[in-house]
Amino acid sequence: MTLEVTVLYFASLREQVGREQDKVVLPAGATVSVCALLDILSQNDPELKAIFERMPRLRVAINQALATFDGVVKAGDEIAFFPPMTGG
Amino acid sequence: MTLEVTVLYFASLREQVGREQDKVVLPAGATVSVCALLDILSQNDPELKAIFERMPRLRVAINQALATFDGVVKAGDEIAFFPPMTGG
Amino acid sequence: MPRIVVTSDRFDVGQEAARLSGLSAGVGGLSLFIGQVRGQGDGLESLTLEHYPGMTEAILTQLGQEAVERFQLLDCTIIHRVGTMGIGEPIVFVGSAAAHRAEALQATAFLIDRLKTGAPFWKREQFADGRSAWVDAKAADDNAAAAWD
Amino acid sequence: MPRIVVTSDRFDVGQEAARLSGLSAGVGGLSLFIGQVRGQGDGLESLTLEHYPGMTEAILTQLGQEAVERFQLLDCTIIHRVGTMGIGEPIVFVGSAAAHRAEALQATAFLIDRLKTGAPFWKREQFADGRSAWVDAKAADDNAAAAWD
Repeated sequence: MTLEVTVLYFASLREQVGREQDKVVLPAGATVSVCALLDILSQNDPELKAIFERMPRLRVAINQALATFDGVVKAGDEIAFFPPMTGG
Repeated sequence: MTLEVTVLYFASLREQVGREQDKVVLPAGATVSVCALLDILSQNDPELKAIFERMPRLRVAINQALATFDGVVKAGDEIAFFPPMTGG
Repeated sequence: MPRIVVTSDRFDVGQEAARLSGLSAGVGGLSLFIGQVRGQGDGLESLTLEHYPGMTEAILTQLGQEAVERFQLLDCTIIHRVGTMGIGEPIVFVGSAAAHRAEALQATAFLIDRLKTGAPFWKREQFADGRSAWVDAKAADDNAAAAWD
Repeated sequence: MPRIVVTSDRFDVGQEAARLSGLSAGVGGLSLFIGQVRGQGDGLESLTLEHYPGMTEAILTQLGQEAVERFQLLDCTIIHRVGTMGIGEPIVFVGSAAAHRAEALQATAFLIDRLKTGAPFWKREQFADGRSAWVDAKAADDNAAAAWD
Protein backbone atom coordinates (compact mmCIF):
# COMPACT_ATOMS: atom_id res chain seq x y z
CA MET A 1 0.00 0.00 0.00
CA THR A 2 1.28 3.42 -0.96
CA LEU A 3 1.81 6.13 1.65
CA GLU A 4 1.07 8.84 -0.88
CA VAL A 5 -1.35 11.73 -0.38
CA THR A 6 -2.64 14.19 -2.94
CA VAL A 7 -2.23 17.89 -2.15
CA LEU A 8 -4.42 20.39 -4.01
CA TYR A 9 -4.03 24.17 -4.28
CA PHE A 10 -6.84 26.60 -5.11
CA ALA A 11 -7.32 30.22 -6.20
CA SER A 12 -4.50 32.69 -5.40
CA LEU A 13 -2.49 29.90 -3.75
CA ARG A 14 -2.70 27.76 -6.90
CA GLU A 15 -1.54 30.74 -8.97
CA GLN A 16 1.43 31.38 -6.70
CA VAL A 17 2.41 27.71 -6.55
CA GLY A 18 2.06 27.51 -10.30
CA ARG A 19 0.46 24.06 -10.33
CA GLU A 20 -2.83 22.49 -9.22
CA GLN A 21 -1.49 19.62 -7.15
CA ASP A 22 1.44 17.72 -5.64
CA LYS A 23 1.84 14.10 -4.65
CA VAL A 24 3.57 13.63 -1.30
CA VAL A 25 4.88 10.41 0.22
CA LEU A 26 4.32 10.27 3.98
CA PRO A 27 7.04 8.91 6.30
CA ALA A 28 6.22 5.28 7.12
CA GLY A 29 4.92 4.51 10.60
CA ALA A 30 4.44 8.13 11.72
CA THR A 31 1.19 9.93 12.49
CA VAL A 32 1.25 12.98 10.26
CA SER A 33 -0.67 16.16 11.08
CA VAL A 34 -1.49 18.86 8.52
CA CYS A 35 1.28 20.94 10.11
CA ALA A 36 3.76 18.10 9.58
CA LEU A 37 2.58 17.76 5.98
CA LEU A 38 3.26 21.49 5.46
CA ASP A 39 6.77 20.93 6.81
CA ILE A 40 7.34 18.05 4.38
CA LEU A 41 6.04 20.19 1.48
CA SER A 42 8.29 23.08 2.55
CA GLN A 43 11.35 20.83 2.76
CA ASN A 44 10.61 19.40 -0.69
CA ASP A 45 10.18 22.86 -2.23
CA PRO A 46 11.60 26.00 -0.53
CA GLU A 47 9.48 28.19 -2.79
CA LEU A 48 6.34 26.57 -1.33
CA LYS A 49 7.64 27.37 2.15
CA ALA A 50 7.90 31.08 1.22
CA ILE A 51 4.40 31.05 -0.29
CA PHE A 52 2.84 29.45 2.80
CA GLU A 53 4.59 32.00 5.01
CA ARG A 54 3.07 34.85 3.01
CA MET A 55 -0.44 33.44 3.54
CA PRO A 56 -1.34 33.80 7.22
CA ARG A 57 -5.03 32.91 6.67
CA LEU A 58 -4.33 29.62 4.91
CA ARG A 59 -7.25 27.14 5.12
CA VAL A 60 -7.13 23.37 4.81
CA ALA A 61 -9.56 20.59 3.90
CA ILE A 62 -8.98 16.87 4.42
CA ASN A 63 -10.97 14.71 2.00
CA GLN A 64 -13.18 17.66 1.03
CA ALA A 65 -14.14 18.58 4.61
CA LEU A 66 -12.79 21.69 6.35
CA ALA A 67 -10.10 20.70 8.86
CA THR A 68 -7.69 22.22 11.36
CA PHE A 69 -3.91 22.17 11.17
CA ASP A 70 -3.68 19.50 13.87
CA GLY A 71 -5.93 17.23 11.77
CA VAL A 72 -4.47 13.79 10.97
CA VAL A 73 -3.46 12.96 7.40
CA LYS A 74 -3.57 9.33 6.25
CA ALA A 75 -2.26 7.58 3.16
CA GLY A 76 -4.60 8.06 0.23
CA ASP A 77 -6.11 11.28 1.61
CA GLU A 78 -6.86 14.36 -0.50
CA ILE A 79 -5.53 17.47 1.28
CA ALA A 80 -6.47 20.88 -0.11
CA PHE A 81 -4.93 24.24 0.81
CA PHE A 82 -6.57 27.53 -0.11
CA PRO A 83 -7.13 31.15 0.95
CA PRO A 84 -10.30 32.27 2.78
CA MET A 85 -13.40 31.54 0.72
CA THR A 86 -15.23 34.36 -1.06
CA GLY A 87 -18.40 32.87 -2.52
CA GLY A 88 -21.92 34.21 -2.88
CA MET B 1 -71.81 73.43 1.49
CA THR B 2 -72.98 70.11 2.86
CA LEU B 3 -71.85 68.89 6.30
CA GLU B 4 -72.11 65.30 5.18
CA VAL B 5 -69.39 62.67 5.66
CA THR B 6 -69.21 59.19 4.15
CA VAL B 7 -68.74 56.28 6.57
CA LEU B 8 -67.42 52.97 5.17
CA TYR B 9 -67.43 49.54 6.81
CA PHE B 10 -65.10 46.67 5.88
CA ALA B 11 -64.75 42.92 6.41
CA SER B 12 -66.51 41.41 9.44
CA LEU B 13 -67.79 44.85 10.45
CA ARG B 14 -69.39 45.35 7.02
CA GLU B 15 -71.04 41.94 7.32
CA GLN B 16 -72.47 42.70 10.75
CA VAL B 17 -73.67 46.16 9.76
CA GLY B 18 -75.23 44.66 6.64
CA ARG B 19 -74.24 47.53 4.36
CA GLU B 20 -71.06 49.03 2.93
CA GLN B 21 -71.58 52.65 3.89
CA ASP B 22 -73.59 55.33 5.61
CA LYS B 23 -73.92 59.04 4.99
CA VAL B 24 -73.88 61.14 8.17
CA VAL B 25 -74.66 64.83 8.54
CA LEU B 26 -72.39 66.55 11.06
CA PRO B 27 -73.80 69.09 13.54
CA ALA B 28 -73.14 72.57 12.17
CA GLY B 29 -70.41 74.61 13.83
CA ALA B 30 -69.03 71.86 16.05
CA THR B 31 -65.60 70.19 15.85
CA VAL B 32 -66.36 66.50 15.53
CA SER B 33 -63.92 63.80 16.63
CA VAL B 34 -64.09 60.17 15.44
CA CYS B 35 -65.49 59.34 18.90
CA ALA B 36 -68.24 61.93 18.46
CA LEU B 37 -68.99 60.52 15.00
CA LEU B 38 -69.36 57.04 16.56
CA ASP B 39 -71.85 58.56 19.04
CA ILE B 40 -73.85 60.11 16.22
CA LEU B 41 -73.87 56.79 14.33
CA SER B 42 -74.95 54.94 17.48
CA GLN B 43 -77.78 57.40 18.15
CA ASN B 44 -78.99 57.08 14.55
CA ASP B 45 -78.93 53.26 14.70
CA PRO B 46 -78.98 51.37 18.05
CA GLU B 47 -77.94 48.18 16.22
CA LEU B 48 -74.70 49.89 15.12
CA LYS B 49 -74.07 50.85 18.75
CA ALA B 50 -74.26 47.18 19.77
CA ILE B 51 -71.98 46.13 16.93
CA PHE B 52 -69.34 48.74 17.82
CA GLU B 53 -69.46 47.64 21.45
CA ARG B 54 -68.77 44.04 20.46
CA MET B 55 -65.62 45.11 18.51
CA PRO B 56 -63.03 46.30 21.03
CA ARG B 57 -60.21 46.43 18.44
CA LEU B 58 -62.07 48.68 16.01
CA ARG B 59 -59.74 50.63 13.68
CA VAL B 60 -60.45 53.87 11.85
CA ALA B 61 -59.11 55.66 8.79
CA ILE B 62 -59.81 59.28 7.82
CA ASN B 63 -59.52 59.92 4.09
CA GLN B 64 -57.69 56.61 3.58
CA ALA B 65 -55.04 57.23 6.23
CA LEU B 66 -55.00 55.38 9.56
CA ALA B 67 -56.23 57.65 12.34
CA THR B 68 -56.94 57.69 16.05
CA PHE B 69 -60.32 58.10 17.72
CA ASP B 70 -59.55 61.68 18.71
CA GLY B 71 -58.88 62.52 15.05
CA VAL B 72 -60.95 65.40 13.65
CA VAL B 73 -63.65 64.71 11.08
CA LYS B 74 -64.55 67.43 8.58
CA ALA B 75 -67.39 67.83 6.07
CA GLY B 76 -66.69 65.81 2.93
CA ASP B 77 -64.34 63.36 4.67
CA GLU B 78 -64.35 59.61 4.04
CA ILE B 79 -64.25 57.78 7.37
CA ALA B 80 -63.71 54.01 7.36
CA PHE B 81 -64.19 51.59 10.26
CA PHE B 82 -62.78 48.07 10.20
CA PRO B 83 -61.37 45.23 12.32
CA PRO B 84 -57.58 44.68 12.66
CA MET B 85 -55.99 44.07 9.28
CA THR B 86 -54.91 40.56 8.27
CA GLY B 87 -53.03 40.84 4.99
CA GLY B 88 -50.01 39.05 3.59
CA MET C 1 -40.42 54.35 -7.48
CA PRO C 2 -41.76 51.31 -5.63
CA ARG C 3 -43.83 49.08 -7.90
CA ILE C 4 -47.19 48.61 -6.16
CA VAL C 5 -49.84 46.28 -7.58
CA VAL C 6 -53.17 45.21 -6.09
CA THR C 7 -54.80 42.67 -8.38
CA SER C 8 -56.88 39.52 -8.58
CA ASP C 9 -54.40 38.08 -11.11
CA ARG C 10 -51.42 35.83 -10.44
CA PHE C 11 -47.96 37.39 -10.68
CA ASP C 12 -44.87 36.18 -12.53
CA VAL C 13 -42.00 35.74 -10.06
CA GLY C 14 -39.39 35.52 -12.83
CA GLN C 15 -40.53 38.79 -14.41
CA GLU C 16 -40.64 40.57 -11.08
CA ALA C 17 -37.13 39.36 -10.22
CA ALA C 18 -35.90 40.50 -13.65
CA ARG C 19 -37.26 44.02 -13.12
CA LEU C 20 -35.46 44.38 -9.78
CA SER C 21 -32.29 42.76 -11.11
CA GLY C 22 -32.12 45.15 -14.05
CA LEU C 23 -32.74 48.42 -12.17
CA SER C 24 -29.11 49.49 -12.36
CA ALA C 25 -25.56 48.15 -12.46
CA GLY C 26 -25.44 48.88 -8.71
CA VAL C 27 -27.77 46.00 -7.76
CA GLY C 28 -25.82 43.33 -5.86
CA GLY C 29 -28.63 41.48 -4.11
CA LEU C 30 -32.35 40.78 -4.49
CA SER C 31 -34.47 39.47 -1.67
CA LEU C 32 -37.89 38.13 -2.66
CA PHE C 33 -40.70 36.84 -0.46
CA ILE C 34 -43.80 35.05 -1.66
CA GLY C 35 -46.68 34.24 0.65
CA GLN C 36 -49.14 31.56 -0.45
CA VAL C 37 -52.31 29.89 0.84
CA ARG C 38 -51.19 27.17 3.25
CA GLY C 39 -53.18 23.95 3.64
CA GLN C 40 -53.52 23.39 7.35
CA GLY C 41 -54.99 19.90 7.37
CA ASP C 42 -58.22 21.27 8.84
CA GLY C 43 -60.35 21.25 5.70
CA LEU C 44 -59.38 24.75 4.58
CA GLU C 45 -60.07 25.07 0.86
CA SER C 46 -59.59 28.72 0.02
CA LEU C 47 -59.03 32.24 1.29
CA THR C 48 -60.83 35.36 0.18
CA LEU C 49 -58.97 38.66 0.50
CA GLU C 50 -61.00 41.85 0.85
CA HIS C 51 -59.36 45.26 0.77
CA TYR C 52 -60.01 49.02 0.88
CA PRO C 53 -59.42 50.22 -2.67
CA GLY C 54 -57.44 53.43 -2.77
CA MET C 55 -56.22 53.25 0.80
CA THR C 56 -54.45 49.94 0.07
CA GLU C 57 -52.40 51.43 -2.75
CA ALA C 58 -51.63 54.56 -0.70
CA ILE C 59 -50.43 52.54 2.32
CA LEU C 60 -48.34 50.15 0.22
CA THR C 61 -46.72 53.06 -1.62
CA GLN C 62 -45.81 54.73 1.69
CA LEU C 63 -44.48 51.42 3.00
CA GLY C 64 -42.36 50.89 -0.10
CA GLN C 65 -40.96 54.42 0.08
CA GLU C 66 -40.15 53.95 3.76
CA ALA C 67 -38.25 50.72 2.96
CA VAL C 68 -36.30 52.37 0.12
CA GLU C 69 -35.13 55.17 2.43
CA ARG C 70 -34.53 53.09 5.52
CA PHE C 71 -32.59 50.29 3.82
CA GLN C 72 -31.04 52.33 0.96
CA LEU C 73 -32.76 50.19 -1.63
CA LEU C 74 -32.44 50.77 -5.34
CA ASP C 75 -36.16 49.93 -5.43
CA CYS C 76 -38.78 47.50 -4.17
CA THR C 77 -41.97 45.80 -5.34
CA ILE C 78 -45.14 44.89 -3.46
CA ILE C 79 -47.85 42.87 -5.21
CA HIS C 80 -50.89 41.78 -3.22
CA ARG C 81 -53.71 39.73 -4.62
CA VAL C 82 -57.38 40.14 -3.68
CA GLY C 83 -60.33 37.85 -4.25
CA THR C 84 -60.50 34.08 -3.71
CA MET C 85 -57.39 31.86 -3.82
CA GLY C 86 -57.08 28.09 -3.38
CA ILE C 87 -54.42 26.24 -1.40
CA GLY C 88 -50.96 26.68 -2.88
CA GLU C 89 -51.89 29.87 -4.73
CA PRO C 90 -49.69 32.93 -4.24
CA ILE C 91 -51.14 35.80 -2.18
CA VAL C 92 -48.34 38.33 -1.88
CA PHE C 93 -44.98 39.15 -3.47
CA VAL C 94 -42.41 41.42 -1.87
CA GLY C 95 -39.05 42.13 -3.51
CA SER C 96 -36.15 44.41 -2.57
CA ALA C 97 -33.05 45.31 -4.58
CA ALA C 98 -29.97 46.69 -2.84
CA ALA C 99 -26.23 47.01 -3.34
CA HIS C 100 -25.61 44.48 -0.56
CA ARG C 101 -27.44 41.44 0.74
CA ALA C 102 -28.08 42.57 4.32
CA GLU C 103 -30.14 45.59 3.25
CA ALA C 104 -32.16 43.59 0.72
CA LEU C 105 -32.92 40.81 3.22
CA GLN C 106 -33.88 43.22 5.99
CA ALA C 107 -36.07 45.35 3.74
CA THR C 108 -38.08 42.36 2.56
CA ALA C 109 -38.63 41.17 6.13
CA PHE C 110 -39.66 44.72 7.10
CA LEU C 111 -42.10 45.01 4.22
CA ILE C 112 -43.89 41.72 4.82
CA ASP C 113 -44.02 42.24 8.60
CA ARG C 114 -45.44 45.75 8.27
CA LEU C 115 -47.82 44.88 5.44
CA LYS C 116 -49.53 42.10 7.44
CA THR C 117 -51.00 44.40 10.06
CA GLY C 118 -50.62 47.82 8.45
CA ALA C 119 -52.32 47.57 5.06
CA PRO C 120 -56.12 47.32 4.76
CA PHE C 121 -56.53 43.67 3.78
CA TRP C 122 -58.80 41.17 5.51
CA LYS C 123 -58.79 37.41 5.06
CA ARG C 124 -61.75 35.10 5.15
CA GLU C 125 -61.31 31.31 5.21
CA GLN C 126 -63.62 28.86 3.42
CA PHE C 127 -63.67 25.22 4.53
CA ALA C 128 -64.67 21.99 2.76
CA ASP C 129 -67.70 21.56 5.06
CA GLY C 130 -69.12 24.93 4.00
CA ARG C 131 -67.97 26.82 7.08
CA SER C 132 -66.45 30.25 6.52
CA ALA C 133 -64.85 32.63 9.00
CA TRP C 134 -62.83 35.84 9.09
CA VAL C 135 -59.22 35.27 10.13
CA ASP C 136 -58.41 36.74 13.55
CA ALA C 137 -55.51 39.15 13.83
CA LYS C 138 -52.52 37.49 15.51
CA ALA C 139 -50.64 39.15 18.37
CA ALA C 140 -47.43 37.64 16.93
CA ASP C 141 -47.99 39.65 13.75
CA ASP C 142 -48.46 42.87 15.73
CA ASN C 143 -45.24 42.12 17.60
CA ALA C 144 -43.32 41.40 14.39
CA ALA C 145 -44.49 44.71 12.91
CA ALA C 146 -43.71 46.63 16.12
CA ALA C 147 -40.18 45.16 16.22
CA TRP C 148 -39.33 47.50 13.29
CA ASP C 149 -40.46 50.65 15.17
CA MET D 1 -33.76 16.91 0.04
CA PRO D 2 -32.08 20.26 -0.58
CA ARG D 3 -31.63 21.01 -4.26
CA ILE D 4 -27.93 21.81 -4.77
CA VAL D 5 -26.61 22.94 -8.14
CA VAL D 6 -23.13 24.15 -9.10
CA THR D 7 -23.12 25.22 -12.71
CA SER D 8 -21.80 27.68 -15.25
CA ASP D 9 -25.33 28.16 -16.61
CA ARG D 10 -27.84 30.80 -15.66
CA PHE D 11 -30.78 29.72 -13.50
CA ASP D 12 -34.50 30.36 -13.92
CA VAL D 13 -35.86 32.18 -10.86
CA GLY D 14 -39.49 31.47 -11.79
CA GLN D 15 -38.88 27.73 -12.11
CA GLU D 16 -36.96 27.59 -8.85
CA ALA D 17 -39.73 29.46 -7.05
CA ALA D 18 -42.32 27.09 -8.56
CA ARG D 19 -40.47 24.02 -7.27
CA LEU D 20 -40.37 25.39 -3.71
CA SER D 21 -43.96 26.62 -3.90
CA GLY D 22 -45.23 23.22 -5.01
CA LEU D 23 -43.39 21.06 -2.45
CA SER D 24 -46.51 20.46 -0.37
CA ALA D 25 -49.79 22.03 0.68
CA GLY D 26 -47.99 23.03 3.89
CA VAL D 27 -45.87 25.74 2.24
CA GLY D 28 -46.97 29.18 3.46
CA GLY D 29 -43.91 31.27 2.62
CA LEU D 30 -40.96 31.28 0.24
CA SER D 31 -37.91 33.43 0.77
CA LEU D 32 -35.58 33.79 -2.21
CA PHE D 33 -32.24 35.56 -2.45
CA ILE D 34 -30.33 36.27 -5.65
CA GLY D 35 -26.81 37.65 -5.64
CA GLN D 36 -25.53 39.26 -8.82
CA VAL D 37 -22.36 40.92 -10.11
CA ARG D 38 -22.50 44.53 -8.95
CA GLY D 39 -20.96 47.33 -11.00
CA GLN D 40 -18.94 49.41 -8.59
CA GLY D 41 -18.07 52.33 -10.81
CA ASP D 42 -14.40 51.37 -10.64
CA GLY D 43 -14.05 49.76 -14.07
CA LEU D 44 -15.04 46.27 -12.93
CA GLU D 45 -16.18 44.27 -15.96
CA SER D 46 -16.59 40.71 -14.77
CA LEU D 47 -16.04 38.21 -11.98
CA THR D 48 -14.63 34.72 -12.33
CA LEU D 49 -15.70 32.15 -9.76
CA GLU D 50 -13.41 29.21 -9.07
CA HIS D 51 -14.47 26.34 -6.83
CA TYR D 52 -13.38 22.98 -5.43
CA PRO D 53 -15.47 20.41 -7.32
CA GLY D 54 -16.83 17.73 -5.04
CA MET D 55 -16.22 19.61 -1.82
CA THR D 56 -18.48 22.46 -2.98
CA GLU D 57 -21.45 20.15 -3.47
CA ALA D 58 -20.75 18.36 -0.17
CA ILE D 59 -20.57 21.60 1.82
CA LEU D 60 -23.69 23.08 0.18
CA THR D 61 -25.64 19.87 0.85
CA GLN D 62 -24.63 19.93 4.53
CA LEU D 63 -25.54 23.62 4.73
CA GLY D 64 -28.94 22.99 3.16
CA GLN D 65 -29.65 20.10 5.51
CA GLU D 66 -28.64 22.22 8.50
CA ALA D 67 -31.04 24.96 7.39
CA VAL D 68 -33.91 22.50 6.89
CA GLU D 69 -33.49 21.15 10.44
CA ARG D 70 -32.75 24.42 12.16
CA PHE D 71 -35.60 26.42 10.59
CA GLN D 72 -38.05 23.54 10.04
CA LEU D 73 -38.09 24.10 6.32
CA LEU D 74 -40.07 21.99 3.90
CA ASP D 75 -36.99 22.26 1.68
CA CYS D 76 -34.40 24.65 0.30
CA THR D 77 -32.40 25.28 -2.87
CA ILE D 78 -28.85 26.53 -3.37
CA ILE D 79 -27.59 27.25 -6.88
CA HIS D 80 -24.13 28.71 -7.32
CA ARG D 81 -22.59 29.61 -10.64
CA VAL D 82 -18.92 29.21 -11.50
CA GLY D 83 -16.89 30.64 -14.36
CA THR D 84 -16.95 34.20 -15.68
CA MET D 85 -19.95 36.52 -15.24
CA GLY D 86 -20.46 40.10 -16.38
CA ILE D 87 -22.05 42.95 -14.42
CA GLY D 88 -25.72 42.31 -13.69
CA GLU D 89 -25.41 38.55 -14.15
CA PRO D 90 -26.72 36.30 -11.38
CA ILE D 91 -24.12 34.48 -9.25
CA VAL D 92 -26.11 32.69 -6.59
CA PHE D 93 -29.70 31.67 -5.81
CA VAL D 94 -30.89 30.65 -2.36
CA GLY D 95 -34.49 29.69 -1.67
CA SER D 96 -36.29 28.42 1.43
CA ALA D 97 -39.84 27.11 1.80
CA ALA D 98 -41.51 27.02 5.22
CA ALA D 99 -44.95 26.96 6.77
CA HIS D 100 -44.47 30.50 8.08
CA ARG D 101 -42.61 33.56 6.85
CA ALA D 102 -40.19 34.05 9.76
CA GLU D 103 -38.55 30.63 9.28
CA ALA D 104 -38.26 31.07 5.51
CA LEU D 105 -36.74 34.56 5.83
CA GLN D 106 -34.27 33.50 8.51
CA ALA D 107 -33.20 30.35 6.68
CA THR D 108 -32.39 32.26 3.51
CA ALA D 109 -30.33 34.83 5.43
CA PHE D 110 -28.55 31.97 7.24
CA LEU D 111 -27.79 30.15 3.98
CA ILE D 112 -26.32 33.13 2.14
CA ASP D 113 -24.33 34.32 5.18
CA ARG D 114 -22.84 30.88 5.77
CA LEU D 115 -22.23 30.12 2.10
CA LYS D 116 -20.13 33.26 1.57
CA THR D 117 -17.31 32.18 3.86
CA GLY D 118 -18.00 28.46 4.31
CA ALA D 119 -18.20 27.00 0.81
CA PRO D 120 -15.08 26.65 -1.36
CA PHE D 121 -15.63 29.42 -3.90
CA TRP D 122 -13.12 32.12 -4.77
CA LYS D 123 -13.80 35.28 -6.75
CA ARG D 124 -11.46 37.02 -9.12
CA GLU D 125 -12.26 40.47 -10.52
CA GLN D 126 -11.43 41.60 -14.05
CA PHE D 127 -11.28 45.32 -14.84
CA ALA D 128 -11.64 47.29 -18.06
CA ASP D 129 -7.98 48.33 -17.96
CA GLY D 130 -6.85 44.70 -17.98
CA ARG D 131 -6.14 44.49 -14.26
CA SER D 132 -7.31 41.37 -12.47
CA ALA D 133 -7.21 40.53 -8.77
CA TRP D 134 -8.53 37.95 -6.32
CA VAL D 135 -11.23 39.34 -4.03
CA ASP D 136 -10.11 39.62 -0.40
CA ALA D 137 -12.20 37.94 2.25
CA LYS D 138 -14.18 40.51 4.24
CA ALA D 139 -14.23 40.53 8.05
CA ALA D 140 -17.89 41.62 7.83
CA ASP D 141 -18.72 38.37 6.03
CA ASP D 142 -16.97 36.31 8.72
CA ASN D 143 -18.94 38.19 11.36
CA ALA D 144 -22.24 37.66 9.52
CA ALA D 145 -21.55 33.92 9.30
CA ALA D 146 -20.46 33.71 12.95
CA ALA D 147 -23.64 35.48 14.09
CA TRP D 148 -25.52 32.24 13.29
CA ASP D 149 -23.25 30.11 15.57
